[in-house]
Order: sequence, then structure tokens, then C-alpha cells
Amino acid sequence: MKLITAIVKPGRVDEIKAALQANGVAGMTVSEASGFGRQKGHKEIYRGAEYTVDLIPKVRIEVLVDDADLDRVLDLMVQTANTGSIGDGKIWVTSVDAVVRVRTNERGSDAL
Amino acid sequence: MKLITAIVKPGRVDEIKAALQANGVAGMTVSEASGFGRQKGHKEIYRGAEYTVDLIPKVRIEVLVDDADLDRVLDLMVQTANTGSIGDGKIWVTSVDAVVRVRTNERGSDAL
Amino acid sequence: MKLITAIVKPGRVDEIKAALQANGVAGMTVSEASGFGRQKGHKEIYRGAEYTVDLIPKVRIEVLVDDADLDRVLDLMVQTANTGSIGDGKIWVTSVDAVVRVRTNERGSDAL
Amino acid sequence: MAINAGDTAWVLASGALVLFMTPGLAIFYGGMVRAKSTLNMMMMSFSAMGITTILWTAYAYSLAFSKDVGHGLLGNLSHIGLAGTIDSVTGAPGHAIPELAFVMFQMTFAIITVALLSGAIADRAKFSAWIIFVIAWITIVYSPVAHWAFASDGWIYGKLHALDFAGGTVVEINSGAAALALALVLGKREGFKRDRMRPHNMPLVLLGAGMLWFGWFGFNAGSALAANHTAALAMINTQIATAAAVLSWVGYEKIREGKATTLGAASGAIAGAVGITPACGFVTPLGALLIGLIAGAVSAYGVSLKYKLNYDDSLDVVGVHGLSGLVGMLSIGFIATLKANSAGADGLFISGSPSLLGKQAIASIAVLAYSFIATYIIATIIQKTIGFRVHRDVEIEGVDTAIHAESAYELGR
Amino acid sequence: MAINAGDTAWVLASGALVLFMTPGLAIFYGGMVRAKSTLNMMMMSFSAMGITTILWTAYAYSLAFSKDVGHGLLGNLSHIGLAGTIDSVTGAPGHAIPELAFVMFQMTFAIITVALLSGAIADRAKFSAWIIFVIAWITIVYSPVAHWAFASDGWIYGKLHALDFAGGTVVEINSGAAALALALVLGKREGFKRDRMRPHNMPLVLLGAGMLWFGWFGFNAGSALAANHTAALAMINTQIATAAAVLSWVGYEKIREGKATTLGAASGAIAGAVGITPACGFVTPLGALLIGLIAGAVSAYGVSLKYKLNYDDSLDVVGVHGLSGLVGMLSIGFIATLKANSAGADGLFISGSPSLLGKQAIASIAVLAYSFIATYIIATIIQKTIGFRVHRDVEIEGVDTAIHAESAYELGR
Amino acid sequence: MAINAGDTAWVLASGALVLFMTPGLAIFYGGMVRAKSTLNMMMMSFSAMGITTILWTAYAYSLAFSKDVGHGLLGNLSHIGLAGTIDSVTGAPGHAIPELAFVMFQMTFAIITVALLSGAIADRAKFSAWIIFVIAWITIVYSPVAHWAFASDGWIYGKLHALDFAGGTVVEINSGAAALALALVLGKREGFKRDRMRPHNMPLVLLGAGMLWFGWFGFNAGSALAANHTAALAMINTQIATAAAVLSWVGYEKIREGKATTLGAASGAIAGAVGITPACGFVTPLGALLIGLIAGAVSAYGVSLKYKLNYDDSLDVVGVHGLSGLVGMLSIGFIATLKANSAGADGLFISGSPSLLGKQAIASIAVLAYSFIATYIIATIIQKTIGFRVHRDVEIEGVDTAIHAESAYELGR
Ligand SMILES: Nc1ncnc2c1ncn2[C@@H]1O[C@H](COP(=O)(O)OP(=O)(O)O)[C@@H](O)[C@H]1O
Ligand SMILES: Nc1ncnc2c1ncn2[C@@H]1O[C@H](COP(=O)(O)OP(=O)(O)O)[C@@H](O)[C@H]1O
Ligand SMILES: Nc1ncnc2c1ncn2[C@@H]1O[C@H](COP(=O)(O)OP(=O)(O)O)[C@@H](O)[C@H]1O
Repeated sequence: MKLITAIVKPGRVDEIKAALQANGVAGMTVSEASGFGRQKGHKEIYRGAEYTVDLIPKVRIEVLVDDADLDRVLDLMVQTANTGSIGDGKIWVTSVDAVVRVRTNERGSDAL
Repeated sequence: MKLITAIVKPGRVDEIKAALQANGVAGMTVSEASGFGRQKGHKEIYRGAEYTVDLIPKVRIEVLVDDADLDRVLDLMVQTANTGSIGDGKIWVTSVDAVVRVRTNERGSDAL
Repeated sequence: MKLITAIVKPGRVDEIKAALQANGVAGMTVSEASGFGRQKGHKEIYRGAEYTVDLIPKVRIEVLVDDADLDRVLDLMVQTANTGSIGDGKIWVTSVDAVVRVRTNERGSDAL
Repeated sequence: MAINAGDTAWVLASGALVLFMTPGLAIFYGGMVRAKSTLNMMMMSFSAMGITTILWTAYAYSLAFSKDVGHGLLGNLSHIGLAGTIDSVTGAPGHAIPELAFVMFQMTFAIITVALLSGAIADRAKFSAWIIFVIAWITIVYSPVAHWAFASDGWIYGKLHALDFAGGTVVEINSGAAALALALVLGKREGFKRDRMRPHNMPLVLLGAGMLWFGWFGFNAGSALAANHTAALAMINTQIATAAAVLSWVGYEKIREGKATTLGAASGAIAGAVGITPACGFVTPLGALLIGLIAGAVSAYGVSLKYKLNYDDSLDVVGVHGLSGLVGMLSIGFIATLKANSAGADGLFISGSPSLLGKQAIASIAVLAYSFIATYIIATIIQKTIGFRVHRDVEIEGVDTAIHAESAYELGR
Repeated sequence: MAINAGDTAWVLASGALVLFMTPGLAIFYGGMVRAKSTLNMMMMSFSAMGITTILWTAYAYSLAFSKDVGHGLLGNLSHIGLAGTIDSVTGAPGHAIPELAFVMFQMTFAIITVALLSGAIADRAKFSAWIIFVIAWITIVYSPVAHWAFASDGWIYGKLHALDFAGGTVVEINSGAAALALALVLGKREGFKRDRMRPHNMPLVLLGAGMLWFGWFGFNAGSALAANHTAALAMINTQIATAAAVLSWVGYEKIREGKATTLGAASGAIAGAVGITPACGFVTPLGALLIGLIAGAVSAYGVSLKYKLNYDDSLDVVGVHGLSGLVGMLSIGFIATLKANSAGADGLFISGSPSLLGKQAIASIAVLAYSFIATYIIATIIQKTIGFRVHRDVEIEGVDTAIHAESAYELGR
Repeated sequence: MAINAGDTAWVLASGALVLFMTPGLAIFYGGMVRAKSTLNMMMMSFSAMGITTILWTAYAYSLAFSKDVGHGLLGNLSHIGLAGTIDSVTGAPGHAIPELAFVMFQMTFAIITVALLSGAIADRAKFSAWIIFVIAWITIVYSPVAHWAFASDGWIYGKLHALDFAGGTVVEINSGAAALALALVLGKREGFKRDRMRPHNMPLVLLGAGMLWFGWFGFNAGSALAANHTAALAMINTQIATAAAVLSWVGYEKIREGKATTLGAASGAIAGAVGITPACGFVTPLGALLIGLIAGAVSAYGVSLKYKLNYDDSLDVVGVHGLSGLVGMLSIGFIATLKANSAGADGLFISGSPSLLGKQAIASIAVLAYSFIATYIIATIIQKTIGFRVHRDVEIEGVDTAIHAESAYELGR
């Protein structure tokens, strides 16, 4: 079982959600974040003072998938999140030891 | 060392917190999220238009536990989060390589 | 590849960000959280009633690093987050299987 | 009779100001509850605006202000549908105003009074039950009490001659007593005493307090029904008592709990304005200062009573409106003075006679008792028939989603 | 001519009240859009306040209210730069007010009318295009229409003798028709029909509705231009219709969709106030009740038309202002009565004659048609030259960041 | 003397309007700081309402408006505790109003002036120190300056005959100069220049600006103390200058930084209203337009001075109130005209004589110097004794939690 974590632009959430649903992914969790990466150092003048804007609003998307589905879902998310411009984001994958569905106490793949 | 991540209904936080404290768990971290899983596709009419509501507010709870405590704490959380209705949520477990208590720079189990 | 997750006091974010940037760390992701740990049980009187305040606002900081950089960055974050008072927070490390830069589809260390 | 344009201008402006208090209350209350029931809280005020206006037009104005049916208990039905009000006037000679301006002004009092009650039942009331409650309460409780104390042939105003300038009985004690009855009938919220249940949005609370403070000038100074010396006195007294109660509430908190809170400042403002409401046209500015200081401290203490006596008056209607309303009504008995207003009376400290104090006490207790009992009966009937309280699960998840299919904020989009 | 201080006081207060409506509208609209375009939405209102004030001062007041150039179509340029207004008066003998008070009062109407239009183009308009649009629209659409219906020598008011007390044509039908034209020219938002696009901050929406409700008393009762019987009638009628429409909108929703929403309550209030705007000085309180009930239900139905007919009138300017404005104008033709106001007329139900109704229909249709066509042309020219709509990416990421370099909230610091 | 009900109605309404400005300021300032110190920011305004009201009642009104003790420097103590004000009147024959209406009206000026200062010390002031500061400042700075410029026997108004219609010296230059002194004594915030420190809630900022704009009509047009031609002139001039400054500020930004911000629009509105405050009763509408354009641009430039000169006037009290106040006072010296108000004077451009300009400059500089020096001394004494600034850790974590045991938002419940 794997957990895919994606930090993407807020405007991409609806598209990614639609793509996941269209491809039979069972669920996802979304939360707000902000961050910097390559997309940093952009200077901004505000009320006569110059600042470096470095924490840009992002959205975190988490998806639990079976090992077998990982590559397919990962590629799908990378494609959908991509706009080709800087700040498109990062996606990383971690291993999950166990998953439980709270309602039924089902474990493992059945819990997805 | 394990990290338990639970995505549960917002209304269950107070009960889970109380249960963890009552069972000697050293700490927890809470943040806001939203998501879909089985609990999706519910149609809603709003101002004469029909929509699919698919991102439902949830809460993320994270608890670091020693390997020995994992099963006990996991079961406790599953039980307390359970309301028996759809959308009760998911809990997953990942392995943690290291933990540090910032204040004292203690590492490993001592840091919990 | 490792993911460092730090739960720290909200007031420390600017310092940590500056320290990371000064030390060549490629990026970070920030989100809001709250939690309890040792820093709990503090009683508060509010409008004549006594309550236990137990979820204190915190900030979550996540940083992806190459294995080689882990110790250096971890120590840096511990030092910068430290104020010596209770509630300074927790930092933990997990292993990451894969990282992708969305914009370019680069993988692994290149994606950082 | 020719109307006086200056007095009319002031009463029209005052009507607008008092109407503005109810959205202000919606904001004040809405910020004070948890995010999950904010909209329901605000909706109770907005629906009160809707329903009460219609009832007032249909018959409640008539019940309150038409000619008395006997013993000063109730008005007759001659003004049903506002019949006969279009061209008529009201007020002293040379200071006549259109009766419709008076109808409007008084309507806004009825609206805010019933809206106040929603504070006692935050987070847990069925919306349909609330609607029915508002209809019953305006009819059975508000209209008679308004007749007693505001109509010249009502028993409190016209016979007992107790003094109540702008509604210490009709609005404040009435809402405080009714709120207590409601809180008792509905019972406590899930987590009462255990959870913090702090205001989810304090800037809204402070904004609401500011809107109420502003509108209160219409409420109190408008009650002179003319732009005259008494109106000016009522206005400055309102300002002084409100300000004094901010300080005494915050000071009380600082001493008792160690911190001066903004919720205390906002609550103090309301307590002071409540306390001066019956008295504003009858006492001197220094008298207003005294009333404000007392009202702020009494209500600051009073809001903790619910934890001791174990009733969940969620947003402190009893502690603020009930108690400070009593402070105001009784203070008149001590410090009212003919020097402030020759149409008033002298209180105990000036005349040496307890006669006025006795009248103030009778009026206060009568309204308190009638309002508590009648409200308790109305609420119990609703509770036993259609039910007044939502299901426990709905309350925990939040009434906004369940009842109104909305949530207050979707900030992340 | 000596001015009447009481009438002047009321018109000054009313001018302030109506001005307050535009920040109220900014809050109302700002809460209703998604967080990512809140500031742009509010900025459209604030910039309308800025620009319209300058245009009004420079020449638009003159176009609307100077002596007619012929056929009741437009005023001349004699009051350019507000020339000749400083010491002059306006109003009936004994009820004169300073002309500058009238200039101010009318200015606030122009401001809010153009600000209303921004609701049709939420989330997707270029700010520079909006600025140019406001200038063109006030000049080419608002000023002539105001002349027609508000100036005593305008063709609707002075020749046709249709009744429009406070702007059912000039403000409501005008903004509804123009909003439709704008929505058609700009096209639909990304995700229209697919995404929920619910209000990001409902407490702001309710606050805005409260501010509008409050200000509307100045709008309607101030239109009497005196503190008299008609002002009092207009005020209570405004209150009654607004309240009635809250109930009928919410009731309609409850029946149709199963839930009474707070957005419905807020929208109902606006629909009711819109509906009574032309009628408030000409109908009885029971007439106002009827108009409110109809307006609320018609607009509650009307807001779903955009999904059926496929135009993205984002915040329902057409459904609320256009439709309820029509309801109000036409209702006058049925239920206006000389008993309410001897300066008015009797409608079909009283006189048995359709003559008034005919005039109301002509005035409504003329304004609707002129406004729609002229706005369509203005918007199309802007669209074809500098472009009216932002780039798709900007719309998706949110216009606030792209256009104003700001975001509405940074709550986490 | 019989009072004039129309004039009284307007002054009462104006008092309510000006009072409403301080909650408006609390919202304006509260939205502009970071979330962690929002409540403290708002509490500084609310506590100023509390304290100043009591001081004004106790002795400050007397210091400002009782008979002069000599040389136009200060009033005597004859109105201590508002003694002798209950039945007395003030104003021109035929236009008398109750003195208490005047007391109330002027009180609201004192409140907002001291509340304005809190903007200079956002995020870092001890609350107890603020309380003491308010007491000292109202007594030592505000009361004398109000006497100089607002009392008929004050040296600026009664002897120098400089023109200041509604408080360009007393409110604007005074607050700007005092804010600079405060900012210098308290020092810079942690992260000044380094961190962005942008407004945490822009809709609140715009709402606050709207409330201030609305209340300003009472401030300026109410200063006529009658519902007359001058009041109408003051009102429309306020509107025009405010609107013009919105445009010039936003235009300046657009040119300088490439974006028109909503914070710029809100700030421009305040700058314009400030600029016209002293001038509104003495210039023509086109004069007001000019003053607004200049004030908006000057303050838009002025707010960047703090970065160059290195003082942390956090919310730009110096740049907005100080600079635009000066613009207004000096503009009078050029463009005031007897045609606008026969009780005024002709400025340099009309009369050709620099005499009025000289008087305006003397009044401005005197108030600026006195206010800066006296405030600097008061603040330094507080700093050296009990300390004016919170501990660095408290400032970083946020003053709300530390001082008031509250946080502005708990949206997630
Ligand atoms: N090393 C990192 N650790 C954690 N999060 C990161 C890291 N680098 C980037 N991010 C997250 O990804 C987002 C996008 O990264 P950025 O480098 O700006 O885009 P791109 O990958 O297109 O160059 C950042 O805002 C941040 O939230
Ligand atoms: N595959 C998934 N990946 C990530 N999060 C998920 C996944 N499935 C469900 N979730 C999270 O769990 C929440 C509850 O899941 P849901 O399937 O609705 O409940 P249940 O498990 O009771 O059927 C969702 O709202 C979502 O946040
Ligand atoms: N066992 C745990 N699991 C998850 N989060 C924890 C745990 N213990 C502490 N935390 C997080 O770390 C924060 C700080 O912990 P705390 O124990 O109060 O500080 P300290 O480590 O200085 O004693 C908490 O508010 C919580 O968010």
C-alpha cells in the first residue's frame, strides 16, 4: 500500500479530482498548504516597500493506492497537475504499513 | 516508531482526544482537511441547480507511537472514531525513522 | 530520499524559512495545525468557567531532503525551532520511495 | 394636526437605526457560536425580522397600541392590518409625527426582542420550532407586555406609573426571563462545561457590538419620539453608561481572571446599554455613569451563574439582558430626578420616598414572572409536540449543514 | 426660499444611508463569490463609488436633472461642475431643501446602480475594462434614464406620468437589463454548472444584506425628499415588503429543495426591497405585503433561469433586480391607491381602469429595452477593443492575485 | 431659547454616525494587522471608547469648551461632571440645539482621535500602558487642542481666525503628529521591512473603510451644527474628495507599482476624507475635487516614507492623517471662497492675499509641534516607568493570546 502526496497549485484541484474519479480511484484527501521551491525570490512592491514573496498558496492532495495502481495513478496526477509553469509542485510517495476503514474496521486493500 | 494518520469526521475530535489522553498517549496533532471516498456522489440542489458534493470536511489526526503501542492505540482510535455511518474515515500507519523533541533534542522513544 | 516533518510554534516559521534558505535547502511546505503534547493541561478561566486548554496552534513544516543532507538539515531545524520552552514541538523523519517534479516529470534527487 | 418635520426626521432615522440592530445582533451572536452553527444562529435573527414584521402589521401592533380592552392588559383589534394608521398622527401638540413612523419604530423593538432569545438556545434548536415559537411569543408575550409598559393606557405606564423610558421591562427583563425559560426547556448543549465553545470569530462579535451600540442611540434617544432635550439626554446617557460598563466588565475580569478580554469589552457594552435603557430619559449623566458601572459588573458576574446553577443560556441573555435590565429598572427607583426630566419622577435618594422604587420593582417582577411562565409553557408545548431540539448527531456535526445545507465558510477556494 | 431644517435633516441622513449601501453591496457580493476573487468583486463597488462621484459632479447630474433639452430625453449642461447649485434650493414650498442635498442624494443612486452590475460578471472581468465601462454606462445609460423617470420634465415622470417612487425603473429594471447584457457579452465562468461556486463567506453575505436593508430606508423613504407622511409610509412599506420576501423566498426553497437557506433569506430581503422600491410611496402596507410575497417567490424562481437559459448572471442581478423590479413596477398598475398618497394614482383593482398599468408597462419596457441594447453595445465595444475578460488561467487561479496583487485572507499569521 | 427640532435631529444623527466610526476604525485596523494581534488592535479602539467617554463626562468637555481661562489656551472647570448642561442650549438664534447634543457630538471626536493613534503601535503595545496613555493624552493633548480650534474663545478659532471646519488640526494633524511620536518611542516591530505583514483580512479592511466613509458624513456635515446649506455643502464635498482620493491613490499605485490594490482604495478613501475635513464647509465642490486628488496622491506617496526614514508607523497614521490633514489645512489658504460659505474667507487664489494661508500654516504647525512634543514626553514617561512595549516573545507569538487570552478566529470547529 502506498500514499501519494502531491503539493500542487490550488487551481488544479477540480481537474485532479475529476481525473481520479474518472479513473476509478477510491478516494482522496485535500488540505491547504503553502510553500516555496524553485518558485521563490519573486520580488513584490507593496505600499512602497519591496518584499520577497516566498510562501505561495498550494494544496496538498493525498491518495492511498494499492502497490499495483501506484504508477498509473502517479502518472495521472503528474499529468493533470502540470501546467508547464514554475510552481507546479512536487509529488512524493511513501510506503504505508496498514490501512483501516473506520466504519467497518476492514484492513488492507479492502479498506480502500 | 510509527505514525498513525486518521482522517475522521470533525465532530469526533473531542472524543478521540479524550480517549487518547485517558489511555496515556503522549500527544497528538490535528489539522483540517476535506475529502471524498465512498461518501461521494451525493446530489444537492442549490438555487435551482444540481451539484455533486464531493469534498466533505474532515479532520486529520496524527499520533506518533512506539511500535509496542501501535495496535492498542490504533484500535482505540478506530473504535472512538466509529459512528457506523458512511464517511467515518480512514486510518493509516507509516514507519518513522526518527523522532526529535525540539526543546531538548532528545531522540527516539524518549522524544515522545 | 527523506521527508522531515516538524510541528513547531507558529512564531518560528520565519526564522526556520530563513535558515533553510540560507543553507541551500531547495524548498519547503507549510500548513496549519494544532496539537497537544507535554504542553497540555493548562487551565484557563473564561467567563467564570474553568477549562483545560489542550489544542494549541502549531505549524507543520515539511522538507524533502536527500539522504546525505538529512542530518545537517534536521539539526538545523531543531536548533532554529528551539526556544527552550515547553511546546517547542516535535520533528520526525520518514522514508520516501519516490519524488516527482510536476513541471518537468523529473524523478528522484533531480526533482528536489 | 400638522406634523413636525424635525421630530419626524429623528423618529424615521431612529427606526432605521433600531432595525439595524437586528443584523447587528445576528453578527454579534453569529461570531460568538462555533463555526458549525453560525448560519443557524444568524438565521434565527433574520427569520425573526421576517415573521415579526408580518405579525406586527397583521395584528400585533393593534394588540399593543390600540385602545385598551380593560385594566390596561391588552389593546383591541381596531388597527388590524394597520387599518386607520395611514394619515393619522401621534405625539404632543407641535410635535406630532405620522403614526406610521411610530408603528415602524415600535416594530423594530418587537423584532430585536424576540431575536435576542435565540442566544439562549444556540447550536441546538430546530428551525421549524423556532418559527412557531416566534409567532406564539410575539402574540402571547411581547404584545401584551408592550401594551402594559409602552401604551398610555397600559397598566404599568398609565396606571402604576412606573418609569421605563425605552424598554427595560418590555425588551430587557422580558427577553432575559424568556431566555431562562427557553434554556431550561431545551436543556444543555453537548459538551456544556466540558468544551471551551469559544467564539469562532471575535472580529464579528466586536463588529456586532459596534452595530448594536450605534443602533442603540435610535433605540433610546428615539424613544423620546422627538428631537428635543430629552432625546439629547437619552443619547448621552446611553453613551456614558455603555462606556462605563465596558470598563467595569473588563476591570472585573482583569481582577477575577487576570485578563481583559475583547469578549468582555463587547459584552460590557451591551450590559451598559441594557442597564441605561429604562433610565436614559430620567437620570443625569452622572447617574448614567453609575448605572453603567453597576450593570457591567453585575452582568460580568452574572454570566458565570449558568455554570453554578446549571442552565445553558448559551450566549448569556439572562446574565446580560435579564440582570442589567433589572439593574436599570431598579436604579431608576433610587436616582431618577425631575431635574433630568420634568416628565419623570424623583427616586429614593432625591425624594427620600421609596414609592417610585416600589413601582419599579412591581413592574419588573410582573414582567419577569409573566414572561418566564408564559414562555416556559409555550416552549414546553412545542417541545412535547413537534420537538424543539435537534438530534444529538446533528448538534455534534453542526446544525448549519443539517438544517440549512450550507456552511459559513469555504475559504479555501 | 428658506429651507426646512427637518426635511433637510432627513434628506441628509438619507444620503448617508444610501451611500452606505454600496459598501454594503461590496460586502454582500464579496462574501458570495469564491475567496480567490473576493477583493476584485469588492473593488468593483469601491471603484464605482470613486468614478461615479466624479462623473456626477462633472456632468452627469446636469444630464439627469438640468432643464430638459427636448422631449423629456435628457437634461442640458447648465449644471456642469455643479455650477449654480451652491445656494439654490429644491422641493415644495415650505419644504425646500438645499439643492446640494438633492445632488448628493441622487448621486448615491447612480453609484449603487452601476455597482450592482458587477454581480453579473464576477470572477472574470478585467479591472481596466470595468473602469471604462462604468464611465460609459453612467454617461450613456444611467444619466438619460434617471432624467426620464426622476426629473419633473423627463418623459416618464413628466409626460407619461408612470409612477416610480424610488427607482424601480432607473435602478432596478435598468440594472437587471444591463446585467443580462453584460453576462451575455462576457460569457460563462470556467466551471459554470459543473462547480458549486458557493459563497465563500456567508456571514459577510448576511452582513451585507443587513447593511443594504438599513440603507434602503434612506433610498425609499428619503425619496419623499421630506420628513412627512409619505416618507413614513415609504419606510414601513419597505420594511414590510422586505420581510415578506424573506419569508416567501425561504418558503419557496423549503418546498422546492427541502431546506431554508441563509442565502435565500438574504436574497429574499433584497428581492422584497427591490419590489417595493417603485411602489413604496403609492400603496398601503397590505399592498406592500403582497408585493413582497410575490417579489420573493418570483425572484426565488427567477435565479434558476440562468441554468435553463444558459447565461452566467453570476450573483443573480437579473433574477433579483430585474424580475422583482418588474414585479414592483407592474404591481403599482394594479394596487396603487390615492388613499395611500394623494399625489399617486389608483390602479386597476381600485379604479377598474388599466390606464395606469399601461403606463407602468410602457415605462418598464422602455427602460428595459434601452438599457439592454445600450449596455450590450458598450460591453461589446470594450470586449472587441481592449477585451473585457481576463485570461482563463487568471480566472482559474483567481483574479485577486493577478489583478490586485492581494489575497483576501492571510489568517494563518 | 426654543430649540430647532430639525437642526437637533441632524446633530443627534451626526453624533450617532461619528460614534459608529470608532467600531469602523476597529474593523479597519483589525483587518489590517496580522491575525495574531487583531483583537488587541480592536481592543485599543474599544477601550478608547470606554475611557474617553468617562473623561469627557468628568472634565475633558469642560477643559475644551467651558469659558476660556485666558489667552485662548484652555477652558475652565465650570462644566465638570457635565454640570449645567442638561437644559442649556447652544447654536445660533433660531437654530439652537440642546447643549447635551453638542457634548455628545464633540465627545465622539475625542474618541476617534485617540483611537486613531493605536494604528502607529500595532502588534507591540502593552494594554495597561495604552490605557494610561489614553487618559494622559486626552487630558494633556486633545482637550487643549480642541479648545484652541473648536471653542469660540480658543486662540486658533477665536483669535487667529484660521479656518478648520471639522477638525483638520484637532483630529487629523494632531493624530498624525502624535502617531509619529508614539512610533518613535515604541520602536519598530520585529521583522519590520523584512516580513510582508500584509492585512490578514482585507474584506474587514474594506468594511471598516465603508463604515468610516459613512460616519464621516456625520463628522463633516454634522459640524455645521444645523441642517442647512453649509451642512449640505460639507456633505457633498466630503463625498467628492473621498471619491477623488480613491482614484488618485489607486492611480498612483498603478503607475508606481503596476497594480491597483484594494488596500490602496480603502486608504485613499480615508486620505480624501481627511483632506476635506477642515475644508468641507469653505470650498466649492470643484475645490473639494482638487483637494481629494492631491490628498490621495500625497498620502499614497507618504506611506512609503516610513521605510525611507525608518520609523514604524505600522498602519500609516502619519502618512494618511498627518499628511492629508496638512494638505487640507493648507489648501484652504489657497482655495477657500466666500461664495461657498459667507462665514468663511477667501484664499490666496481668490483674494490674492496670503493672509489666510499664513493663518492656516500657523494653526497647523502649532498643533503639529505641540502634539508631537507633548505626546513624545507622555509616551517616554510611560516607556521608562511601566514600559510601553511587550516582550519580544509575546510580540512574535502574538499579543492576542498573551494579553487577552483570546484568538481572533477558531474557524475549524
Ligand atoms: N524540498 C521540498 N520539500 C518540501 N516541499 C517542497 C520542496 N520543494 C518544493 N516543495 C513544495 O512544492 C511546491 C512547488 O515547488 P516549486 O519548486 O516552486 O515548483 P517546481 O517544482 O515547478 O519548480 C512548493 O511551493 C513547496 O510547497
Ligand atoms: N484512497 C484514499 N486516499 C486518501 N484518502 C482517502 C481515500 N479514501 C478515503 N479517504 C479519506 O477518508 C475520508 C472518508 O472516506 P469514505 O470512503 O467516505 O468513508 P468510509 O471509509 O466510511 O466509506 C474521505 O473523505 C477522504 O478524506
Ligand atoms: N505523540 C505525538 N504524536 C503526534 N504529535 C505530537 C505528539 N507529541 C507531541 N506532538 C505535537 O508536538 C507539539 C509539541 O509537543 P509538546 O510535547 O507540547 O512539546 P515538547 O516536546 O516541548 O514537550 C504538540 O502540540 C503536538 O502537535
